[in-house]
Amino acid sequence: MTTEAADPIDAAAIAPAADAGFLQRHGAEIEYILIPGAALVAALVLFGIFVALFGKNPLDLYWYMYYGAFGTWFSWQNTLSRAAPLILTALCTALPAQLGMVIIGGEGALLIGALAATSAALALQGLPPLVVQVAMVISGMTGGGLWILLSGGLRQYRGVNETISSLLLVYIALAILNHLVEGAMRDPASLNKPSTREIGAANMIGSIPGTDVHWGLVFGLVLAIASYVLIYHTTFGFAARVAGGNIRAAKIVGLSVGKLILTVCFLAGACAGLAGMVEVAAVQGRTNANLAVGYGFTGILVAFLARQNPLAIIPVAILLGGINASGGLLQRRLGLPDASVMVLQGIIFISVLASDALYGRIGFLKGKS
Amino acid sequence: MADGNIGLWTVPLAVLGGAIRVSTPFLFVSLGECITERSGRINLGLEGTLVMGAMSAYGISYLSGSPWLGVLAAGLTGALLGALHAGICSLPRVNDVAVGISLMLFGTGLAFFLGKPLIEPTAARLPAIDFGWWSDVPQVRAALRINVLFLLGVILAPLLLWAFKTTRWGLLIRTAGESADAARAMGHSVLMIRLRATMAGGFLAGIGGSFLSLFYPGSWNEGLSSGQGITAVALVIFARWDPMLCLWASLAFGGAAALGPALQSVGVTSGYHLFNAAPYILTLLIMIITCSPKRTLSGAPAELSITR
Amino acid sequence: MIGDDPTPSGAFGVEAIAMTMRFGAFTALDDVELKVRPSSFHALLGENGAGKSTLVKCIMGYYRPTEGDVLIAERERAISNPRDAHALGLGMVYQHFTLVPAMTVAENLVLARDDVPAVVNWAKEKQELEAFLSRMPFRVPLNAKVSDISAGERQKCEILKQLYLKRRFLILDEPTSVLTPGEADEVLGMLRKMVEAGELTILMITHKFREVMAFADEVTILRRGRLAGRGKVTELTPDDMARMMIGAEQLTVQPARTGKAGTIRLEVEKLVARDDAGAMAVHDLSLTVRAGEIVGIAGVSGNGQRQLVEVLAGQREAESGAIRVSGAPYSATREEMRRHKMSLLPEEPLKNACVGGMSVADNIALREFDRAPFARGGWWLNKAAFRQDATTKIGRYKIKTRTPDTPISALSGGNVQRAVLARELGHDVEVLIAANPCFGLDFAAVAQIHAEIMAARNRGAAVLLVSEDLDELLELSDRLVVMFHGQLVYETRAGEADLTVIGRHMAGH
Amino acid sequence: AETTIGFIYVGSRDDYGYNQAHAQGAAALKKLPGLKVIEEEKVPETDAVEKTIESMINLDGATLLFPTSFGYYNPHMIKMANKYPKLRFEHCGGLWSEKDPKNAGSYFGYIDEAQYIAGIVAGYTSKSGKLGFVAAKPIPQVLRNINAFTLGAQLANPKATTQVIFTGDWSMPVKEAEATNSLIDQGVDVLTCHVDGPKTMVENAARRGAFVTGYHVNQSPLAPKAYLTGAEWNWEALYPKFVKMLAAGESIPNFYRGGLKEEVVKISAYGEAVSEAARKHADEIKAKFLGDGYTIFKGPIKDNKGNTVITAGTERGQKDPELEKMDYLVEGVIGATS
Ligand SMILES: Nc1ncnc2c1ncn2[C@@H]1O[C@H](COP(=O)(O)OP(=O)(O)OP(=O)(O)O)[C@@H](O)[C@H]1O
Ligand SMILES: Nc1ncnc2c1ncn2[C@@H]1O[C@H](COP(=O)(O)OP(=O)(O)OP(=O)(O)O)[C@@H](O)[C@H]1O
Ligand SMILES: [Mg+2]
Ligand SMILES: [Mg+2]
Repeated sequence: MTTEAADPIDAAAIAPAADAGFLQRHGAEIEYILIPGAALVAALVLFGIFVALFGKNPLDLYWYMYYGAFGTWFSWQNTLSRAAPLILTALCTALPAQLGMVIIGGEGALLIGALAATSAALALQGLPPLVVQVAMVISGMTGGGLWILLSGGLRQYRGVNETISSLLLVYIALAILNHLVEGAMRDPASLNKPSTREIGAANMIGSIPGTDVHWGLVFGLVLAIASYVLIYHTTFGFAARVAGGNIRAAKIVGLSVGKLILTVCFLAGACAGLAGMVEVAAVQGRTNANLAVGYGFTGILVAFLARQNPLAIIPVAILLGGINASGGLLQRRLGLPDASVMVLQGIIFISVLASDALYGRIGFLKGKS
Repeated sequence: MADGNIGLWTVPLAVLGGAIRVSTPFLFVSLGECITERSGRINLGLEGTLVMGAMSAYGISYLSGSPWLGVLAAGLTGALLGALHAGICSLPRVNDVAVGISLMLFGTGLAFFLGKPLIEPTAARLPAIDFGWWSDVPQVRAALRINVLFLLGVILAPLLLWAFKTTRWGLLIRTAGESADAARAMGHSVLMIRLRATMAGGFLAGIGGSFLSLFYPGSWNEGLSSGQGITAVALVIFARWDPMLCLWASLAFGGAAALGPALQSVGVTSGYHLFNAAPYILTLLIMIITCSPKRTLSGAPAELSITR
Repeated sequence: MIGDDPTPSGAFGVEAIAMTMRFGAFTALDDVELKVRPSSFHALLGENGAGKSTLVKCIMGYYRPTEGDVLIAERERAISNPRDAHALGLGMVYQHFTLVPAMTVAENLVLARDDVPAVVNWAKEKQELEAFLSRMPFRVPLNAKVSDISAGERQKCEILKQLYLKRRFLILDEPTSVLTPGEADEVLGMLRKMVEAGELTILMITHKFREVMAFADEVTILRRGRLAGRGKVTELTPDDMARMMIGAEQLTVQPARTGKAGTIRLEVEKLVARDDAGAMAVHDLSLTVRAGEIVGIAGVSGNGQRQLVEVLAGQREAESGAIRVSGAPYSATREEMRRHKMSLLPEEPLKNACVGGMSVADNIALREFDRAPFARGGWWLNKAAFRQDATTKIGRYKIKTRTPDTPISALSGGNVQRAVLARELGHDVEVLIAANPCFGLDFAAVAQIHAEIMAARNRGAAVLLVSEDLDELLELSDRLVVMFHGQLVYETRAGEADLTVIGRHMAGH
Repeated sequence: AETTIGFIYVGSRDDYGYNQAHAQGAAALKKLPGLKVIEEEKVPETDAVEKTIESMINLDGATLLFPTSFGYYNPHMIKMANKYPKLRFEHCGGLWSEKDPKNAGSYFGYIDEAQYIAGIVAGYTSKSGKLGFVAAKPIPQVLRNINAFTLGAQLANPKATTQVIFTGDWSMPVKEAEATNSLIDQGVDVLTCHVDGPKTMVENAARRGAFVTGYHVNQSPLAPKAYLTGAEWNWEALYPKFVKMLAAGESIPNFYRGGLKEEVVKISAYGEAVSEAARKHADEIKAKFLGDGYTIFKGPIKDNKGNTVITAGTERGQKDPELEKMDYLVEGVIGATS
């Protein structure tokens, strides 16, 4: 393995090896770092072999990947910008997963959230920016929340499988967005890119001071941590996990499964809706078809890789952001096609998922009981 | 009529033609997924398999000049991806939905990567059988130029239904999907059954892909599948894991997909985005009407993670 | 060669030598020896979690033992999966059903064969099955889906399946727990005859001494994964066996019935409920239970008892009718359950009342987690309180678990039951609804649960006890009703109950 | 030192269409000495393009950038041009105006000229007088092509009509194929398109015996018999021109447009099915474009709802900003803009 591409996490995990007692006491925690780290390294080796088959030098590859994703301050910002929307859309899958629901429609909630946020901003033109921005957050989250609530409600009241309904609703949301953007909501001045009117420069939320990374990252971090606390430290989260683990058990202790489903779906959609709001208020300044670039779909992958754990979503999203950020450099320097990033992501995910089998099986981390 | 002007009749005819033309990939993918899911595993990666099948079919057809060799190659590629899925899922604690999503990415990426040089060349296409010889309306004849793969798919659906009921192979797949414990107690290896079922599913999905690139729309490019694979997977749940319902659902979906362009061609233009979303709206409506909150999804294999 | 016959035909013996089985760090079997002689009826006894199922699963090749060998007809055999065992003539009825619920009985029977043809000729197979069934003392509906038949029928179907497969060594893991005593006698009697005829050897796991005394020749007793004793049934008394099973442990003593029935606590009026398939399961049923009274519901399984309990437990929506608790309308919300101090002991607790993936401590806290001390301010979880409460209850209810943080699905059935008992009865109870609470439990656990139920009654709880075990009903109930086809068809005071009359009503005559 | 030039494509650069045309232009630059060309494909029209631009600047030292997709312009490229005032940004298709940064520019080609000529050829070739147009979205650039194509066809056959079907997005092969079939079912016998990759339309139309005219790049190898002609970009000619202007110290006009005459667009060679009369008429008009000029949108022009959109006597020359806002379909087009 090359040294430059080795991830720092891995090294940290191996460092305290001198103290055997420590290793065993913290076996479980160490596994959570060591195993995905090793899987990542394995995936990089596989991908190195893959590109070598096409005549590229794997060492160059590793260097560019590191350089493009984390090598400079600029690269870091690039990575974090790309990670920001993914944290929010991943929550849209991870939250319902606590209830045992597989929601794959975050993309739809993002689009509806963006539309709602834009509508709010357009309706409130002229009010102080802070008011407009708060209104955008509220309506974006409500819009997205209601959209996934639709899936939850269909499941609760009609027994419709939420996985299919949320997927179908993505296509429907996209059609609605296009329909409005090319029709009723179109800004006549938006010529070759049908769009709504702009929300106005004053209402844009801008970047985190001192960086080029927009506020979506902060929103994502806050919501991910809040979700974690909600799920693992509050009675609501406990009830959700009970219902997710066994609906019959939840009912026999009188938990209102229906309300849990509806609430969690709303919260999940609200996260994706907020991602849509951020895309409008920090990036595009309006709504148009550019919003449908698949953040919602990538979020599903992030959520599953993070095993639906809201905290783990953060590093996974950053990893993905890093791969995407370095993908450009691979194209430019190595002449690899864009698709190589997809191949790499595929290999990494497969490898990380396969490594799930290793938990609890690493000899030197096991205590003797 | 002599000049071939059939006016508003275009719409039903286009829907019929669309049902035949557009439905085949849905049909193959959903039948394949039906086999896989009946064995208790869900493979969301068939979108990637479909694209990979389309690319490899086109490539092999181009290189060898034989489209049928392309179809075979697509099937084998699909089976290989299926084996990969099953192999990883047979490790303990690995989530099949997540592996599927990764494979969707991997398959699509690999197809794009390897398929770059195949965008410009023209490969030999699959032949069509002319079932419209009896008509002298060119539109009817065009609608009834039917590909062999479609016919194979139509035959495959009842065949699968029969196989699930009366063959050892089918009964074993169902056992693995309904109760892994029971299958194990009978001494069967659930992992092996699922491996074979996933490979079979991948094989069919690959063939579905070959239809896209070798018949309709009939060439290789990166936008070829706009989510047909993942939609077809959803259709299986919609069709309650019944191969015959998969057939009807695929036909309905194909027909609905032709509705938008056909309506525009006769002058119904407003809201074309909404018409284009017709298949999805239709599916959702049917589900809302046919599902019941009191019952769990009937027909769902008990071992399936996604409907448990 | 695996496939060759140990003996040309007829029964044969099986021995397990120095069996050790570890699940991770846990040793479920420790150097156990078992010897089943040919043409004998052998019983395997032990507390819940003693390792009985594990031992027989090792013999069948379902598990691969960590150490140890299996001798079939005195020859050492490598059995690496159940197919190998089947080829040798061994068959097993598992503790948890292994029929495929979504398939028909006929499909299940045929599929179990090792020589299923590539294409099944159903007409011919069904004919052969009919012919086979006609030789058996009891019948099962061939074309019904397994999910639609009653638990008793399923159990019979499992046993018939093994006979249909012409097994010559049959392992039965608690085969009678869902059968009525009459049915049990019928089934075991038939098997006993086959043993005596030299066609079959039987190894049966059971918790019922009555059956051991009536049908078995020899017993082997396990205790905490070790061999605790063995011998001829004729030379042992139930007390001897019990002592070997539980060692020096004391049985819980059931308190005497004290006090009189008070005011009406639970009132069910004209209740109608449907089953999953939409068929009528509970039909215009009315019922009252008073404080300090145990009302037992008898009936053959599948007559709507499950749906009735599910409605009371909030797991099923009633179609019409009313339920009142202490006079107030009841719709199974958490608030109502709490206000009326409701407790529920459903059957199959792992499926009905526990979250398998969550820890024992979490499961014990399911009823109280949103109140102090488990939740601060009603919403912030206090994990320390969970653990502390669980530790207390684990000790009090003798739950065998490695730690409070162990996932509850890793516990043996009896211990899951105890954990639910701890949760449901660990505090004041005004209304208790129990359904087959002792299903599959060892006598120590049964004694404990019966004692708890009686104690709750004596403290003034209204108890509704649904059970398929008539002995249990007669022992505990004050009043007994019989449920048939979703309706109550007979009522009697338990003291005056006549078994034949009850049996007649259970059968719908 | 070498000048580094960055090209950014919204799709795959070998799509046999829009992006490939630009990639061919970039390839022409690679042949010139002293230039380093870097390319990135499939960059979505979000802040990803900002990051790509910055990455090209910061990590590769690019000084001239070509973000080639329409959606890159506002706000993304404008933002970057403001942030990096010393570098030069050239955008394809945007509408540069005075309030935009001076180091940014937009260029585009009057490809409607080529479509007009293709329309003439189509009008001569069609027997039914029904032409078909598979379009992505009803936006000015597309409408202008549809209208020019139709007006060209009406030169050849005053009764010619163009039926248009919008697929809703730039790359939807199945929809494009369905649209093609629907059009042919309606009796259309010559088709063209405005989507990112015309391959699907060309092949499917040819299979059903219809004629086609191409778009973006030359697709005649796909259907040599059915291919009449096509409207192509000529970025291979334009990009080296830009680079030479910069090298000579001149500045590229911020708003740069050109047609056949300026070699920004071109016409594919005529196919064998094109009649002598058609060639003659088309060449005649082409000569006018190349010579003193020719106006396509010359009043009176009515839209297909009967409103007069260009009054008699008004000539809207190619540079007329009104044309960039086109929101109507001319008489003879069957279809609606919404
Ligand atoms: N046996 C079951 N298996 C799987 N899903 C089930 C089952 N029973 C119910 N569900 C699903 O669980 C969800 C909750 O059901 P239900 O409406 O009965 O809950 P509830 O607790 O009564 O809710 P509320 O009283 O708040 O409306 C529904 O989506 C329903 O489809
Ligand atoms: N797959 C497994 N993984 C971990 N532990 C197991 C597993 N199966 C059984 N055990 C443990 O082994 C012990 C013996 O279990 P076993 O099922 O053999 O008990 P049993 O004697 O059959 O009890 P019962 O009477 O309740 O059926 C129990 O403590 C159980 O928790
Ligand atoms: Mg309810
Ligand atoms: Mg047991």
